[in-house]
Amino acid sequence: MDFRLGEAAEDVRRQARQFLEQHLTDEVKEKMHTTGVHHDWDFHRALSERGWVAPGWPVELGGQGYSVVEGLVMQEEFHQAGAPTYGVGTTMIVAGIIRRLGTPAQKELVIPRALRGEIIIVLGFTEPECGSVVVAAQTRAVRDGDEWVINGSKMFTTNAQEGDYAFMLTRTDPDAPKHKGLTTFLVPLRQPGVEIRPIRTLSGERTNLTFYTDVRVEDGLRIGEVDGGWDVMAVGLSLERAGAQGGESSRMLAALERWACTTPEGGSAPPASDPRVRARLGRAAAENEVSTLLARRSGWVQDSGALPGVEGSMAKLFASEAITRQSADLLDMLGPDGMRSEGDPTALAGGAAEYAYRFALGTTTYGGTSEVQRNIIAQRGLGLPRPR
Amino acid sequence: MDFRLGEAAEDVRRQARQFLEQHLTDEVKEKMHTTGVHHDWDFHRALSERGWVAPGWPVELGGQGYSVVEGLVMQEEFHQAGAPTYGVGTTMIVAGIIRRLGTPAQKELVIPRALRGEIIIVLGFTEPECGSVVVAAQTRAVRDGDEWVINGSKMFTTNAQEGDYAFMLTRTDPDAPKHKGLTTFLVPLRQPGVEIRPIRTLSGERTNLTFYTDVRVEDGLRIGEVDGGWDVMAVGLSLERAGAQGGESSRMLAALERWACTTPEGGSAPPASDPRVRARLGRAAAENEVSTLLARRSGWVQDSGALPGVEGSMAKLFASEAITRQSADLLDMLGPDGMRSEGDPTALAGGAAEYAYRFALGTTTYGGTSEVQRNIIAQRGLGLPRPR
Amino acid sequence: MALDLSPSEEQQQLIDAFAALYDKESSTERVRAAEPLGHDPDLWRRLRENGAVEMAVDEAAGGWGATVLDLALVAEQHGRHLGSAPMLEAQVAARTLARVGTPEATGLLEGAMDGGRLVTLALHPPRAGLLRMVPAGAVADAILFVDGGRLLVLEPGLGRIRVANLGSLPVSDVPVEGSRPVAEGPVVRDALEGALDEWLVLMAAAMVGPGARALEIGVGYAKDRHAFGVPIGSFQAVAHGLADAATALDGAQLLEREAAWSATEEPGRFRELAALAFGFCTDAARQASYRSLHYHGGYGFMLEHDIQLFWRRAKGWPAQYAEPDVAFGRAEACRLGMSGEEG
Amino acid sequence: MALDLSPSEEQQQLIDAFAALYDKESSTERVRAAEPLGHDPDLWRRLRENGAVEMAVDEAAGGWGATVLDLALVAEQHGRHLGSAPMLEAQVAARTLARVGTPEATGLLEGAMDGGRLVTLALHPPRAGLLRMVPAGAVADAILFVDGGRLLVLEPGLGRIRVANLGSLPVSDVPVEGSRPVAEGPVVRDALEGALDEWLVLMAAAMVGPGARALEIGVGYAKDRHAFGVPIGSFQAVAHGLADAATALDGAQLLEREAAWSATEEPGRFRELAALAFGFCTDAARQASYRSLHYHGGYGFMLEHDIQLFWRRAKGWPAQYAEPDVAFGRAEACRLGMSGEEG
Repeated sequence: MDFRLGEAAEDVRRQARQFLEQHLTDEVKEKMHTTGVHHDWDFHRALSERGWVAPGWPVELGGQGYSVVEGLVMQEEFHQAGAPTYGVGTTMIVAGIIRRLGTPAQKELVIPRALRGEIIIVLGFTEPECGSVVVAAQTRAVRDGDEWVINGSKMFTTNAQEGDYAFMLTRTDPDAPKHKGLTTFLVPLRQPGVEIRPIRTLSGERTNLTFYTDVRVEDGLRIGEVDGGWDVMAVGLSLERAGAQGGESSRMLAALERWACTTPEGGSAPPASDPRVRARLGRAAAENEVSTLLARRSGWVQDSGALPGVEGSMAKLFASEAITRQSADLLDMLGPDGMRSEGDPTALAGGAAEYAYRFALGTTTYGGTSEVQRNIIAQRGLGLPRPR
Repeated sequence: MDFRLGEAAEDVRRQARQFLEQHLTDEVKEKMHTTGVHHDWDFHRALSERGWVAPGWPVELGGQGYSVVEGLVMQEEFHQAGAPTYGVGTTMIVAGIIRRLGTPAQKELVIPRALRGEIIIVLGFTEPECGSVVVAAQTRAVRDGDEWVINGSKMFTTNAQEGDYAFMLTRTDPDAPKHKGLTTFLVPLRQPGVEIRPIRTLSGERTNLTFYTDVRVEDGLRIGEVDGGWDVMAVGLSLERAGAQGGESSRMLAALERWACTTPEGGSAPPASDPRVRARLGRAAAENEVSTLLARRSGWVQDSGALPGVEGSMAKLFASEAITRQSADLLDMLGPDGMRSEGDPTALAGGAAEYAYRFALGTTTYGGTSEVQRNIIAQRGLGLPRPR
Repeated sequence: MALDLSPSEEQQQLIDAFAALYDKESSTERVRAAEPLGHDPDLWRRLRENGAVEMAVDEAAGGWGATVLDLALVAEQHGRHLGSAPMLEAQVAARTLARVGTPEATGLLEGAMDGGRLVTLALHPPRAGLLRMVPAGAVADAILFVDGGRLLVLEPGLGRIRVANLGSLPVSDVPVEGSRPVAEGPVVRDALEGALDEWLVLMAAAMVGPGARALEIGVGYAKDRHAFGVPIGSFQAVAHGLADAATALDGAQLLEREAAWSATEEPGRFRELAALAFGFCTDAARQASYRSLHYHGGYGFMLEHDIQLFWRRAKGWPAQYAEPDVAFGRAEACRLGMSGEEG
Repeated sequence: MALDLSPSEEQQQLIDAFAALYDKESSTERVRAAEPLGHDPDLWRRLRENGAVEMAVDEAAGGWGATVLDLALVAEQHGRHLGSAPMLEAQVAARTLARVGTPEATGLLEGAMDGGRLVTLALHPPRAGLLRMVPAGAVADAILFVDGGRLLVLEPGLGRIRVANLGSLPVSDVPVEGSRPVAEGPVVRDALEGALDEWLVLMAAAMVGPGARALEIGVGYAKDRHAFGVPIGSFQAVAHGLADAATALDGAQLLEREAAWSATEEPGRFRELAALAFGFCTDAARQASYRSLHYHGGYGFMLEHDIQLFWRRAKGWPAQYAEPDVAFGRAEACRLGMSGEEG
């Protein structure tokens, strides 16, 4: 048993820190904060130049051949620093699918440009009426010669305003059983009929509701078989790698630990002299350590070639419930002062807890709600019958 | 709006306290504690002499004509004092059903003796294989002339060892849909074929598993119609009145408040000088006040003639989850010393928290699990669709 | 006199009157329009016209002599509609001035009742010359506060610093320079503690509002929204969470009403019950609004959905005093007969 | 050297060897038979024969030099089988004696290793002349404790008072009369803190055992038991509670193993991680055993069902030190570079 990540991974960590110091400028952070957009073209291109758009891909395909754990360490650093990686993340999920399932022409079209940091692909699974049950997608694609005509809408298409393509799940056979009549397309976003409505979230991030009216996509941009979209989704899921967890929690804890060690103006002792403060921070520290360990286990299982089980679900569930609990608790700990908004010049600890309290709400929903994760863990992990 | 219980109810409270001072002797409490039996014949007969076996019944039927709230106040005092009332409770539930549905002969047989405190009737609904889903009862009753022959087993037949009759739900038509083939009987317990196996619980209380082998009951002791047992059960449920909640929580809190005000040997200040101690006790105090209020609301709704809704479920759910939470928390607060068992001469605060921690486990199960109460509240209270 | 948990006819009229006022003057559109400051001058004017301040003051002091229970019933409506107006603080400040009764206090009270001046009060003493997070401090004409055993008043001028905050409240930090004394002696401590008791119970009542309304929104969504072909409210993971929230909120309302009732009817328990109610109602409102928001999935996370308005205020409004545990400690100190060192 | 979360071959052999021993010598029947004292002399003899004490001591001091991680893997098995034997305390006491190294300590260590004497240690200093709730105090031949900066030893005679307790542990209150010094000076504080770190991490590991086994029992019951015609594990109210417990327990095991590993591999983090692990694993074991017990309905409440054995020990064993918050505070003091005043 060895909890060290190893020299190679620690080397990645050092390089990531150097990279972030250079490229994650105050300007980039400020822009993210004011626009709510978790994508930055300059940062994105710098990533590409460094060869870090697809760190886990083989070297011969333009990646770095990193192990899952090495990729995770990179993510840990990027998340901890709050770097804008959402756009590159969705792009490379889709590039990964095309790498497996795409036609030569599709690979040619997408992969080099993705690796060069020139394009952004966004995800178009969720719809206003179906939420996280993406199999219920209603957006229609109807064949018209060599083209398909798309009508419908997609929810939470984050970065659509920056995006070149949406990787979209559409219904091509409304009469087939739900998961049988779906087809996936790479839909060019910069065309008439695409309408992007910005949506602001509680954490200040921007996402979108996107509408598609007689939008056209050539058949050459269909990924997988007609009515075979569900199989494509399955491949996408199997490519899911370990995701770093708890970056926001760690940032909050670090900020509050600095606060705890500082005697306030007009006070006689730092907050850390109160055992209640220490206990509450310590509980958060325990949860954050567990979040990190669960995510690393997920990466290690994949690197060791074992069939991944529910490790990813556990890591995601735990980390998101932990930040929800601890941000509420630590915000309370700050008393009235805790309510000062992140961004207000008077905010305590940079408003870290106030921001985390809002941010946390998204984590238990996006990427599969906590309820969905618990269902997965109960069924696949514990072997319980399908919940009802 | 008036939160006073009123003179009549306060008078009942005074009388109840006087009664308890006289009849709930240390001897009675000691016997309850060593035997785990929450029934005491002397106490029971004293109750009967006082006319308090059925305080809510009309005076002409042998009761006191108390309102539901007055009866609740009596219960509050009895629970708070830890008086043995479980046996009289089950007896009078059944006597109440017989008062509504019994034949003249059944009334003659049961009611005067019940009011005189001469008999105990226990409940025989639950079975080893069906838990709280009593509609799944498998115990068979087969007609044999003027008699029925009963075979099966019943779980948690508390006080069976003291009991004269079990009010039993049996299956008389195994081919009918589940709730259609049930019949209820008043089964004499002092006869061959009845086997009583004592069961000890975590809180030290004794209950029983009872087995019935070719046990005979005359048709005259059948309550309600043949195959009409489910209707009898429904009447039983409709008779349910408000139940006092939180007696054990109040006793625990009172004990811990005494502890908090006492400087320990070798210590320099009482525990209450620690704000953490005050906050934890205060939270328990809030929960206990809410438990009391929810129970009183349930009584008030019934007294005011309104159709009772989910008030009883809410009162029961809240109080049992509250004692579960708070006993765990307050036991922790006591540190290592908290683990000393109730009954050990060195126990802190009389071992109140240690006992409550074990006792609490039963409260979230008996009389309908917390999950069942939540289902009821969600459906009947909030109008949500039947949970699945 | 016996247990009666229904509002009396007069109480019901009071509830209905203010419910109608808020329905008209505090729609969620209006609440949004008043953000981020959290003060809606038109709503405040209408509340004043309806006697929101006068009603709170004893008849002997020139007011209408409403009971604390009356005020709590109005506060429930205030919270239910997320009223963007410093009503609770103005009421408690006016009552405090009436109780103190010095010439300075009487003058301030007159200004508050007849002069239309907004007088608020700080819930915490100044630290390093600064009153922090003063409720209504960003819009008040005068702030009452206690320092070194004296009750002082301050007319916050240009020096006040508005603080953007989670609950969209018009709070601010205010330097204490230029304050003048209103009263001193033992009356000050009693007045301050009494004011805090009243603020706590009114805030408790106000919290039942967003809790109950968030629950209604959540229940409605759980009935309408389908997943896997059934309403999401048919999943126990959703139904049970809502059932727990409903139970806690019913208990919360009983507790704050009992506490408010006790102010006049069982004053020996008022301090304890007010603090217990504050802690319990705050927790209940937070739980209900969180669950309702979460069950909305991604929609709950959108600013344009109303549920977040309730969720933010359930956290932010009561936090002007402190977290629930502090109130529970205050109540327990009462129960144990300790002086309110935690207040 | 890189991340590897599987036990090595040697570690697996160690686990298997002790698992086999406990399977044979610590069935739930044996655990029940050892109640209420909670000491099974035959199990303890077998553990000693297998080197449970010697393995814990450095080779330099005559032991076998197992790492803390080795001991934690054994402790997991100990907890899983609810071992009625004071192994953790005996191991930590022996290691402490080896670390102190005074002639008195060496003598005591020899007795512990070769003489078969049971040496335990108190986790808290005496108060009013009494050591309270001493782990293994009811069966120990000698008790180490610290008072006024000195490490002392006590041979508890007839004066010790056995304390019946929730966790069925052989604890007792012991008057300190007749104690004699073992060491003094700075080494004592270091030794005590180091001993506490080790006890905390071994108890953390031991807690994963009853947690995991309670979960297995609960999952098994949820699959077998039917209500309304379906297994109760198909209700989200049950399935989700078990899923949360499983997640917390997986995290708990990773954390205690990391903490134990760090004792030798990253000693700068050992104190922090040991205390974090103690707090987290305690919570996880309590949650898992409570839920499993509750989902058993009335059966879980019966003494004859095994689940209560796990539930009681998850509360009672770690409580010999303190509740989780105290350990979290200890860890945070380390993180902030404060001296361990909370220890």
